[in-house]
Amino acid sequence: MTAVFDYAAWFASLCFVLAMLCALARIFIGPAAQDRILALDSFYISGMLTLLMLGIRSDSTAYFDMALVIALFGFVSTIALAKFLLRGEVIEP
Amino acid sequence: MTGGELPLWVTVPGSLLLVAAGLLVLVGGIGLLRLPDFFARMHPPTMGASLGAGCVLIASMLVSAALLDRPVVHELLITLFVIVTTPVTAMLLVRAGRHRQRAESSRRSAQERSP
Amino acid sequence: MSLLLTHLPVLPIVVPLVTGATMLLLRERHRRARVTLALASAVVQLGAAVTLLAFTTGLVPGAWAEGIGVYRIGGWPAPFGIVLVVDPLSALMLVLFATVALAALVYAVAHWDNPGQPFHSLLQFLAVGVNGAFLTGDVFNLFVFFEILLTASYGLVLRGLGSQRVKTGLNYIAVNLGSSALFLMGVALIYGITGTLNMADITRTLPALAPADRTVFDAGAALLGVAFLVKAGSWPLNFWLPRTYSGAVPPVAAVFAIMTKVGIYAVLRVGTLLGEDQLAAAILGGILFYTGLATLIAGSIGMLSARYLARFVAYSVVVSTGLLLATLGLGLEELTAPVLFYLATSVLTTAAFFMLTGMAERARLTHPQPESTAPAPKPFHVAFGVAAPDPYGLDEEVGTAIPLTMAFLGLVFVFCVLLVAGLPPLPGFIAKFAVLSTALGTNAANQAPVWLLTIAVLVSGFAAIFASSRLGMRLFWAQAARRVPRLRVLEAAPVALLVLVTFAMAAFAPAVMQFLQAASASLHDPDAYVQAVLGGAP
Amino acid sequence: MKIRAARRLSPGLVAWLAFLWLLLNQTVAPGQIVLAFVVAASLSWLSSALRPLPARVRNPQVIVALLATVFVDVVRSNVAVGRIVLGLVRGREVKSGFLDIPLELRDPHGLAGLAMIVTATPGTVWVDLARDGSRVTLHILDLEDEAYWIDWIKNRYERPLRRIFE
Amino acid sequence: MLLALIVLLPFAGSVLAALLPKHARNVAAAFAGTVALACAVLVAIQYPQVTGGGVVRSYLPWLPDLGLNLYLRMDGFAWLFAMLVTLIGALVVFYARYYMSVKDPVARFFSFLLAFMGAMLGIVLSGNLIQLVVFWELTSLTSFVLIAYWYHLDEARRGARMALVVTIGGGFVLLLGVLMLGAMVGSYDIEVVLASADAIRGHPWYAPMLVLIIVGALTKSAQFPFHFWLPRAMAAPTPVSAYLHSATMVKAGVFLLARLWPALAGTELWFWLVCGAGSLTLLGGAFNATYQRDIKGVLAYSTISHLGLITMLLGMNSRLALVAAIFHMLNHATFKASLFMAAGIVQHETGTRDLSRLCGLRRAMPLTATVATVAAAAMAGVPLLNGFLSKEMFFAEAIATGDFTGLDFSLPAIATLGSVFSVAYSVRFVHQVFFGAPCGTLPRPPHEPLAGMLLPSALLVLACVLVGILPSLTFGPFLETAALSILGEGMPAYRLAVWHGVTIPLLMSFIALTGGLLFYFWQYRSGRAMARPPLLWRLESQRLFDVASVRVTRGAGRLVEYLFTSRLQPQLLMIVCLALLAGFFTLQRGGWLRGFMPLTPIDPLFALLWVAGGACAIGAAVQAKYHRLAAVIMVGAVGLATCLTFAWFAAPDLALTQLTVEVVTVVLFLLGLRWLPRFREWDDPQRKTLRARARRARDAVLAVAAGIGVSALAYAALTRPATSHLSEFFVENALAEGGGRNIVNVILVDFRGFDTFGEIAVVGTVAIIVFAMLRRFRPAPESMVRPRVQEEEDAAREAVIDDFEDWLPAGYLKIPAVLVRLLLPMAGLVSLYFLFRGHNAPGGGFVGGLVMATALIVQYMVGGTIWVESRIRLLPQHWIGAGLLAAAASGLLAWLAAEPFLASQEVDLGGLHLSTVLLFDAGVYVVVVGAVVLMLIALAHQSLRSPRKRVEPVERRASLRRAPVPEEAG
Amino acid sequence: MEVVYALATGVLAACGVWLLLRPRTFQVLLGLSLLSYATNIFIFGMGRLTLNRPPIIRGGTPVDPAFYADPTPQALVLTAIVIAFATSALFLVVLLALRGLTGTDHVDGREPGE
Ligand code: NA
Ligand code: NA
Repeated sequence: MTAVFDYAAWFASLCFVLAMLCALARIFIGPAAQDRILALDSFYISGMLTLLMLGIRSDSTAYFDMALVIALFGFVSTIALAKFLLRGEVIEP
Repeated sequence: MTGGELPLWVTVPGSLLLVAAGLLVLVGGIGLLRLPDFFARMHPPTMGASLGAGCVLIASMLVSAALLDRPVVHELLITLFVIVTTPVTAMLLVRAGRHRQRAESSRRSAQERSP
Repeated sequence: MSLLLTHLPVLPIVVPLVTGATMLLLRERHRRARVTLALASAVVQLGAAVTLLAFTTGLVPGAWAEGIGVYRIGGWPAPFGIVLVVDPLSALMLVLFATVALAALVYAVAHWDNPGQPFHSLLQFLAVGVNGAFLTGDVFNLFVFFEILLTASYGLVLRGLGSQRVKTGLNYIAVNLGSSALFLMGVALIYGITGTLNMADITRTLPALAPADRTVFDAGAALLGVAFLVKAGSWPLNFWLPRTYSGAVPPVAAVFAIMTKVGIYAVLRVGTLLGEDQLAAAILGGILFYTGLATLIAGSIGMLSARYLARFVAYSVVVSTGLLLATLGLGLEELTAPVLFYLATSVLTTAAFFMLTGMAERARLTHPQPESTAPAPKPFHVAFGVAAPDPYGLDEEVGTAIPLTMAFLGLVFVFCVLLVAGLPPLPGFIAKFAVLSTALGTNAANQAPVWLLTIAVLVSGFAAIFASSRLGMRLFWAQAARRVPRLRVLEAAPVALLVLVTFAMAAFAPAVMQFLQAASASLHDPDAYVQAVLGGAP
Repeated sequence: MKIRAARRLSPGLVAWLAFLWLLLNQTVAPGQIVLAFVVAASLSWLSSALRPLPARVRNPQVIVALLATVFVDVVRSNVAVGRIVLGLVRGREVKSGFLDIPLELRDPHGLAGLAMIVTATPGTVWVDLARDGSRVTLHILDLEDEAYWIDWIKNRYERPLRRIFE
Repeated sequence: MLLALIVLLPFAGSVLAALLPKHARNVAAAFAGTVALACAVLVAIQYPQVTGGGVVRSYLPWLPDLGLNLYLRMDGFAWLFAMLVTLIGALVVFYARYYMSVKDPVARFFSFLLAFMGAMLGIVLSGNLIQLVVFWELTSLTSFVLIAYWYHLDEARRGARMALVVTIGGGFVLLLGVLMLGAMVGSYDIEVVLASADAIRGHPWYAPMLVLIIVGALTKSAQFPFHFWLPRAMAAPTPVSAYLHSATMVKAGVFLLARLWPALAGTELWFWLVCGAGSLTLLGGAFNATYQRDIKGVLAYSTISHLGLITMLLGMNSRLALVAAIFHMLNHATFKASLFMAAGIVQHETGTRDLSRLCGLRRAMPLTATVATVAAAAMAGVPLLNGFLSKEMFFAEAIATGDFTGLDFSLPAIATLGSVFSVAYSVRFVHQVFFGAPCGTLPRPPHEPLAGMLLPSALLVLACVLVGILPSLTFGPFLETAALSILGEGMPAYRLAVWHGVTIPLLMSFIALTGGLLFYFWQYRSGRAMARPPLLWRLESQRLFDVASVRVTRGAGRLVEYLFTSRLQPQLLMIVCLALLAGFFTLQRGGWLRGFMPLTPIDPLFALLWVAGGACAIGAAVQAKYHRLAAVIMVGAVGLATCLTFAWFAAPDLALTQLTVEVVTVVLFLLGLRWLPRFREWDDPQRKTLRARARRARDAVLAVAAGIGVSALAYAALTRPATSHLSEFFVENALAEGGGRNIVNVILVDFRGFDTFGEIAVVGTVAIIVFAMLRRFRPAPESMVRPRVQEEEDAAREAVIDDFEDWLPAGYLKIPAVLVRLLLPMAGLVSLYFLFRGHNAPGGGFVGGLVMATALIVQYMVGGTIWVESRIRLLPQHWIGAGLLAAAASGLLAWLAAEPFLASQEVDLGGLHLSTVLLFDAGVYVVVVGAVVLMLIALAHQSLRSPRKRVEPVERRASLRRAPVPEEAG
Repeated sequence: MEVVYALATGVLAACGVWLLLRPRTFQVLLGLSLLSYATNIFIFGMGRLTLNRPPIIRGGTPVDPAFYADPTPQALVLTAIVIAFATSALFLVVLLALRGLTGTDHVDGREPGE
């Protein structure tokens, strides 16, 4: 039965990587900068999920720490980019 | 791959959850790619961030509960952090998108007025 | 006391680090405390270095077997932990650096340590890097110390902004970052093949490598070599050097006099430990020789082109690098001692010369003036708890003029030129003579490289005289130079001291040479090094 | 330009942080408990300068009900958006657009909660809050019926949030 | 020992003289004179020991391995020269006392003069060739400072530099020759060298060595083609010219040739080189001397010519000629020094040295005229004077040399012709200065000098006469001693006498005398000014030298633009190329690419991940110029791919670190982007040029090559079995000895904690540099304005004015601020969690510090700089210092337990495991927080420079006082 | 897997080198970033590729090294990451200063042709 679970996990990982590829394509296509930032954000979320999958598959807490960091700070680069786009500077006076 | 043998009450829902998560995230990715304009594209990735992530986290909790080797606190915190942070991202992004669209159109109209 | 003696090898690293860190906690207005700390640190470093040197010479009986001291950081046995290794060569380099650093520090206190700049702490961190690079017996740790010294040097180069300094600073940083990447790749390959990072351990592992593995290892060593050549300032990897050194303020440039020698040291250290293989030694030698020769020639042309003194001195650094590399490239063991003698005189001389430049050119105000920079807004100072910067870099002529200023400057200038050009009777001559005479006395004398080197060395000496006579006359004898700069004793003393040290080197040349012979013998006996570091370790 | 920031210790926050700390470290050793409270208290104390506005929850019991509502809505909207993305919505054109919704909720933490809910639900994005707080602009992927959306937000989310925070 | 005293005494005197008061003319002169005389006495008393081929030696081994020993050696020849140097030195000092003005800083002058004397004595007495070269260069240097004694005069400076360059250059050449000679013989000892004459002449290096040594000698003795510096050296004070540039220093070259004569001479090459150079110099010098306008110019060229004569003699490969050469060295020294002194008197008393202005001084200065006339006669070779004797010998040798070749005729012809000119310029000198009608307008009214000034010159003239009449009773024995010391057993028989009967040499002398007189008066009558030599006048050496000097400098400058280009790209290109070359040369052996390990199966997910990562990398490379934001996004994606790779291959610590660093890096880049110029593809005219395309193609090729190289090396390593006993040790001991389960962390804080120590030093250093730079940062003017987007956005709405006293931002950041501030304590908790448990699980001080720093930075992003900083004061630079000290303290604590630096010490407190390792990691944490916050915030602060529509805080407080928040003082 | 890994390293290195040779400071900055990724992955690869065996000890002593990924390169990469971050921050600030002082973002502080 564990094999079934492993296959499911592998399938999920595949989906996440494919989603990352979609995001990547959006990064390349654009057309606007905000599209790219959105795509990077989604890239980060997919990456976080991939890490979680690695954690489940390898039975190691280590990956959850990474996922935790992405959850906590994945948004920082996104809002920095968005703020740069919106206001021209990341930290305003 | 996993260290120990998993009981059925974990395998079945866990597998289903993972498959669901995978599909949700993938559909979200496709949506990001397919939808016609920026504001519409804002929506699908949320599928991954909300329910997709939730499914994975629940599956993860199930596994850890079964193996009793790992606290579930990570999953809780991850959920919390994702929920707290995504609105910030979305607000700034959509605002940036709106602003850029407005600036673009005003520039275009200015160009039309003075060719 | 015995506690300190046990931990002596680590002092040259820990003392400046603690000093530098403490300085960061001081407010800007505590200049006196900063200076006191810096001086104390420099004196302790010099003391430690000299004591270590005494240990390696066996003057202190029974201190270290074979004159090699090993300090195991963290108490972990080699090759697993990081070890500091003091052998005659590293002790010599430590003493050289400590001397130059102390001199530069005293000199800087007179004029150059503007409170708005982290000059003193950077100098301390530079000392951490340089001393660490001389002491460490671990290739990756060497990388770390290289990075420390480079980072501190970036800050010192950029001291005072000004578009010219920033331009050269950017060049300098970019080049060094590129070479650091090479360094890392080289270290990685060495680890990947030998599975160790300890230099002695690598040496021990080498003979057992399969030929194919050895090839990959050599590639790593070659990348490492290129990185070292960049640090050593070998042409064509040193385009940044003349502008960077001459653009830096004099005390900084004086300390930099030893920076290229760190690269040379690395070549020597790693080269002798790794290059026992004949073929590899031949390739290494060839590369070193020809790049060295090119460096020597390019540097000589540079000296001829120099339009002001600091630039001339900077090119003389290039020349000295060229001479060192080319001589080492000949691969003759007999040459090591003379080459080290040359290295020592060259470091001391260039340091003195750079400091002299600062004093001599003050009358002409030829060193680049800082450009006006917009002061930072007030919140900045509040946030970081610093004072608003006072107008920077103006050389206010304060202090009592020492009598006979021009005579002093002129005399020191002549000494420096003689040292740089290798003219008698100063040790510059002894050094060059020793190198050339030894080279011509060996069997290699019938081959072209020795002749090329000999001719290049003499021509470069001639170029030095040709150019420096022009510059010196313009500086000291031109009508414009009538204005006699006012010097402080604090500035003049270290310069005079450095020159006197070179005199002492000449006066005690036999003793110095004897020590250098011992250093050379130790250097060319990797087995002793390996034995000392690893002992009976697996 | 220095403001004496009012530093304070919020007991709730301290407890929550200490709890999290022990949970994260998987321990109840006495030393760790002391450490947990030291860490929690100092974090609360230090961060309070940057969090001048404390959150005050009046009706905690409503939170559970709200969470349940939101969970159901999230699942539903996930399906809905998935259908749109995959082109399974036949027979009508999916029209998206901005929508202004009048608000009575004023508490910043309540508004933040609303933002989290709206964002977590696919198909709606928080765009902007009017300066005076009187209305919020949302972007809605499937904007068939504006009144339906206004009603949905106000009834399902705003009301419970006002009960929690105001 | 006495020999050492002879050499050291002048040097010691030099130092003392320098310390005398600046203008103490009498004291300084008396002192210098005493030193010179003392030396002379010391030399003189050695005479008994050097007669009959005796040698006095003083030997002190110094660097025997290098063949460098202090070796002084006095034989007859050296004795003779030493006497010459010291006696003439004493006379010159005496003369200079009167010559130098009261205003001149004479202490320096006498100091230099004594130094020169010491150096010259050093050359003469050296028994070691290297030592000789040392003193040789010293004479060049002292000569330089003496020529430039009046350095305010342009011609003195220029002449001095030319002399320096030529003589020092010659010295270098000589050094090379001597080095070769030493290598050939195996010793620098002169006696060894002289004893190995045959070996030297048969050695394959003989020819190059000979050329080098001869060139060295010729430069010093101002021989063609290196003669040009001497006339320019006449800018020196006349005592210097008399001493250095006629009597002694210029003799050093011929001294050396004579010294090495037994070892080097006797070959065709020697003859052609030495005799050739000598004869050309003899002729050219004499010819030029005839046409000088300056008295000292005449004397300078005459010196050149006479030195040519000596060189010729040395080149003839004849023993008798050598004797003649030595004899002429002495004679020339006496009469030329005397003439220079006379010339100096003339200049001193009349204020000019211009021959065309001087005339008829015989009436005003009869004594001077007499002395000068006799000396000039000696120079011309008039019988009964010493010049005649040696010239006679020269003629005889010129005839005797050579077999029945063309030389048979040419050498005597050259000798005679040279003498004709020699007579001509001697006559001209005397006639134009002292004879004829007295002329009216001179700078000073001429009169006889003080007796003391004339005395040295008169003494020398007396010597000329005595030697001329009684040669064998005066110079005779000394000459014999000197010649014997060189020639030893092969000493030829000769007779010094005024009258040898009517011989061909006598006839030649007669021809020369009459020819010279006729030539001079023919020229004089023809009314020529005789101010510049016909044909050769354009060859003005100083001008040519100066032009050449400037050309060299400029040419070097142009070369340097290529050799040391200031452009960055070529430099980086060089590094890349050299790295590629280094790799290529070591790897070309082949057979290394594939190791023996079986490959692990490819995971398609990983491959896909890197399809994405690679695409992003390439995208970033392409977009980095015109679409910076896109490039930053792509680099961010690459960073994430890298992070996932670390995670994939079981490196959670790395992944964590990479992730946190990535976030901070993106923020950092964006903070920087604000200050960069907008750059559009279509604005760039250079983009489409052929050159630009070619450059891009070249770089692309290099980049691909580098990529292939890195790939290949990575592959080679990856396919080899891992054999690290280091790692085995770490794994086995991490828990048992290091007390941690996270092996990587144990390595970082314990096994290799020293690396980490260094690493935080780097981080801290960078931060303080960044901080220092940004304090003085000056943005470009066009970047100073607020970003355009802000203006547009604010214009679209009502102007946004945030009040930093508000609890929440009023605008669009209100809700984000609530959320982000909610995160702050939890982020802090997470950061401490990573710090505390890093020893047993992924994390550690670095990751923890970055998390904390990021949490703070986000507060800045939503709250704004002023808002945040009005509430907390971070003082990040203090954090860096404190962190470094904490790390150092954790290392130093080990000393208390008598263990090495950084050895970990532990203590357990109620389940709380405390270790110095934790203190160390805490140090890392604090440094990282401080450094990252410092750098990012310092950058953010730059925006405060922009002018801003912001109501002044004071006004606002008055109008909008809402909360009773008193302002903190200070 | 080794092939993919090696290629990834190579692509990053190539892009880094390409950008390093570009004329704009920001390009060079990104080049240095990419190059440091390449270097880090390269160093990491020297520990060989290991799946699912992070060097975090489970269970007690004694410990079998074969059961864990090589920790040494990981430690080295950590140090390298930190140093690369610090130096690129410095480079960024220097390039900003250059831009501020010279008005251009060309690496030589002047536009080509000036
Ligand atoms: Na949403
Ligand atoms: Na670390």
